[in-house]
Amino acid sequence: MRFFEKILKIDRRWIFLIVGIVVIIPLIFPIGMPVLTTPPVRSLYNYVDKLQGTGKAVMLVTDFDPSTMPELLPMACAILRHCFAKKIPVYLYGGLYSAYVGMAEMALEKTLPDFPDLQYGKDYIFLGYVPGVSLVILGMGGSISGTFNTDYYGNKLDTLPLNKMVDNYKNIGIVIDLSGSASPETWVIYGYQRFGVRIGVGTTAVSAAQYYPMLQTGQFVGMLGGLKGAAEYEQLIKKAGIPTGRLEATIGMDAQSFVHIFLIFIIILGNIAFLITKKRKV
Amino acid sequence: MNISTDIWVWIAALLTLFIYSFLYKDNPFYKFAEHLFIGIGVGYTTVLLWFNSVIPKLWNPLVHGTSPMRFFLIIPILIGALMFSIFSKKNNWLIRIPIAIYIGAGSGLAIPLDFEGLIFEQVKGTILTKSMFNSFIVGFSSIVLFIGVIATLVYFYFSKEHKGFVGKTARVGIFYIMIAFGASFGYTVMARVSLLIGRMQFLLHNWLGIIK
Amino acid sequence: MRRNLPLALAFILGFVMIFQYFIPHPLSQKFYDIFIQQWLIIISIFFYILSWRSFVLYHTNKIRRKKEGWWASIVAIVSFLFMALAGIITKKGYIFNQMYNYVYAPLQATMFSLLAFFVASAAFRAFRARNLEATLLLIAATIVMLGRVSVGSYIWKGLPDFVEWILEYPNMAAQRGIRIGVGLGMIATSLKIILGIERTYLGGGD
Amino acid sequence: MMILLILSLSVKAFDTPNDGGGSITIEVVGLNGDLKNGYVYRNSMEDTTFELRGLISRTSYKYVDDGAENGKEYLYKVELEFDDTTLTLFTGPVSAKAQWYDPTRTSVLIFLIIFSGFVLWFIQLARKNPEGLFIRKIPALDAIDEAVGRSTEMGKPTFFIHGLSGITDAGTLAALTILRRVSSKVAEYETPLIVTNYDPIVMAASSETVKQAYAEVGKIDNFNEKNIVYLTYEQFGYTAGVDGLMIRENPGAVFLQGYFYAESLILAETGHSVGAIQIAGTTAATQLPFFIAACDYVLIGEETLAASSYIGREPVMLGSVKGSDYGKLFIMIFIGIGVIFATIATILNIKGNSILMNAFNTFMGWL
Repeated sequence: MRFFEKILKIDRRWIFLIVGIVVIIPLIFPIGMPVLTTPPVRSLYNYVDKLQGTGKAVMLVTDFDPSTMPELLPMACAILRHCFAKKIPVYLYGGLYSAYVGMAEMALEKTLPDFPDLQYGKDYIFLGYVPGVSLVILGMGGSISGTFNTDYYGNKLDTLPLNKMVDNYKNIGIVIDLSGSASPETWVIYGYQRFGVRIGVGTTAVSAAQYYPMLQTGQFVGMLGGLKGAAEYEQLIKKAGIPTGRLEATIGMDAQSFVHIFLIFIIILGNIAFLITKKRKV
Repeated sequence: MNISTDIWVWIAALLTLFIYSFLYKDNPFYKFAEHLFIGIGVGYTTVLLWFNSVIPKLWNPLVHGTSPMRFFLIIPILIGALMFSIFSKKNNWLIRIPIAIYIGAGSGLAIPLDFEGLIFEQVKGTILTKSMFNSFIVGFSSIVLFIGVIATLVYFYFSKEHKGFVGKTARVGIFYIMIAFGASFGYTVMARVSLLIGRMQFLLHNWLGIIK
Repeated sequence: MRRNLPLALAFILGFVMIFQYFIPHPLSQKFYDIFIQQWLIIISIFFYILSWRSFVLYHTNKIRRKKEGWWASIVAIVSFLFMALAGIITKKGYIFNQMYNYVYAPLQATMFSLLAFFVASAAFRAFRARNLEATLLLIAATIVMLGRVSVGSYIWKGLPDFVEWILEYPNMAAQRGIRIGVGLGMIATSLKIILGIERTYLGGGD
Repeated sequence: MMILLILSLSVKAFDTPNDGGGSITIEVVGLNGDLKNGYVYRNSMEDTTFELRGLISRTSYKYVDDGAENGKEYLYKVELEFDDTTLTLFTGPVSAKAQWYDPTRTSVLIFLIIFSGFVLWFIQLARKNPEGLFIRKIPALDAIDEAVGRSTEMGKPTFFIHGLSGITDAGTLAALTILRRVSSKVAEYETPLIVTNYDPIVMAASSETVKQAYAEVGKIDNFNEKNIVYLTYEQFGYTAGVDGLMIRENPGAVFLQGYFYAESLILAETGHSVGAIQIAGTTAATQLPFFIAACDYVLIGEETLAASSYIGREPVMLGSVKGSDYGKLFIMIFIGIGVIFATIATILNIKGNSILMNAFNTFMGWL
């Protein structure tokens, strides 16, 4: 029974080492454990899917910065792939604050190579940063080209064919806000309640809890919560036969699951050791 | 393998490893990264202060402003300048004036906002649970919620000894608190692991290029 | 004077700010804009003087005394000056951005990610069934951890829903109780400050 | 059909209530779902042209014109587009006013008066009869002396780590009270005390507090200002710095007090790894689980705030704790009555009687 006493006194650096290994291995050798999809993710996916052929666009907003990138960037990629494959026009909007635009750029870099026949200006438009936050959301209710003037690359918006069809929320099927902060609420208040444009949300695992009430009241069409939400969306597009690239969230979920299992394992092991050694002392 | 050739990526990667080396034990690499971080942190807040406060609140109105109101800005400047009294042995009590102004105004602002945010919202949420009595489960859950809030409040009741009925209720309160802490702990693990995955993907993808 | 002037200031401003909350009139809004948005921010700029003074003193002192590891203090001071000047002179230009993206942000993210390791070691050590309270903590944590990953739904299909239930009811109940208690305690403290009963912030003495 | 519609429709324009002025609300009364568009035009009565202001909301049938000047009179014209016809209605003159009292905040005012009443009343009582006040044991606070004592026996320094909140946070003030207690103990035992700070003002207050405590036990010569350390105004920079200091100075007792964010566990685990006794206290509900897991003693939420009363044992402070307790009692009773009322209202509502339900909803809206 010496073994259990040793376990109780184990140097915590062994635990650190195993956590590190458990995260790295699935990243290098992905397993792709299946992920069950949940209703909030399916309803968002279905809503986007039904826009195919209607001419209505998806506006994808990257309201996040590097600190929440591991959870939110895979969502951006998965949604972009979905729209690109189904030829649903996309407005990719680099977020309400200036620090966020790099995230949108990164999402494009990761997805575009798989869709070589896309035409910029016709299939998608990239909007950069303009100051104003909620004023920008309000402004787009009137006119997108009036609010932004130019796209991220400096082209005049009214010269782009897509923008001629879609210049305000009337022809935007859904705004999907990916955010680690409170910005989805701002979109609901100014976008949905004022102009009636539907809002979908992708958020971090920690923030997801606070948005459940708004999901229930239908203010959000659907929600992706954390890495798991992103992984579910990846599964849905994979099932639809869309090129998925590297399934970052799904692979991340492998690592995530392993760490959770490892944690539960050491908690149980610790308790067995604790109870056995306690009994022996009595 | 497709190792990065960008010097900045290398810097970021090495600094990442320096911080992780702390998990093994303290060492000069960690010490370097730690002090670099502290210095950069002070520098960064200085830059933010400069562009978000000094320029828009002081420089622009005083230098480029035209409104006659701008001369009133001298009042907060003088009050703020009392902070310099800390350098004096005799008059360093003057520093209490800006602190008192700050804390007095802060307290006055906080009182109604605490009522709204911390008390009313929580009280309302406890009374109104969604679609009560629609089903047995929701009704039962609402009772669980109600008992929990009351019992936790009893635990924080300081001026009664925790004996008898009060003691038992407070103990129920502590049970709720422990379940809540366990649940929040388990819930947060996920987000923390995501962060580690993010760093590992940076090392393996952006730096070493082992994974695509 | 040394004590009464600060107390009087806290008293007056505290009351004014409470009244301000109930008055929607433009005069009251204007007061709020000028006092809070401008004056208090300007005053707080000066608070940073304290921080720079202490930062520089602490590190120069180490360097001067050649205390063990004094070289690190040089790193701190140099990086502070470099970052501050790079930001201000170039108006947040290229070098400042690179420093932010490749030095500051990675350091921040890595420090943050240490949590993944510490969560594991803390869970291993602390989650032991010592008594009823500790056992509840342990069980709740384990169930929620399982329910958050796909393995959980293979063990029991209802697990994710059950986890949601724990979070939404028992967890919420305790969180609410804690928040209401903290709220009342904070309001009481604020009242005591305004009335001059709580004087800790003066640092004691007269 | 059309005539009926015209007869039953009207437009109201009124000063938007409970605001700082500058706003007029236009409401269409008697409308149901089939409105296509409703345009609102405004005329400042100085000329004859009406300018377009905006659209009537299709859910609330209202438009709020935020661009009105206080005291100036306006006329409004509303054009309502239906599938088969368009109606034009006029209303006014109307002007915007600013109010001196916001009635939507009455509930806050009432609670504020009740609660302040409790606190002041018990403070007054405590002044008169200091013996009559009881406050329950708070184990974590009793452990302070033990922790400092053990740290001294091992010949190790004591660490006091402030959280990230500023001086206006009640938790920071409570931390300063605890710091005072810790530093007078440390001064007695003549062991080093290191205080780490995130906020410069808190640092100034800490420095004064520690100096004062040393002076009170007659050991002012042992006070070393350099041990009140300011690190950086950056969350994880601070964390890195405190971790480094802890590992190198090897404290025997660590106090983590104030408002913490995610760094809580990083600090507490490092403190544990050097073998220190740790006493944590925070009002941050989200971080308490991590302190519970990694520290020896934890002040949970309001316990931190009650600390100043518990340590000082000053009647005035104890009185305020009692006042705050009565606030809790009041809230418990309020919630209890609310839940019973809501239950009855719901049951009646199911049976078809909605009077109570409506009263209840109105009340909750007011709150």
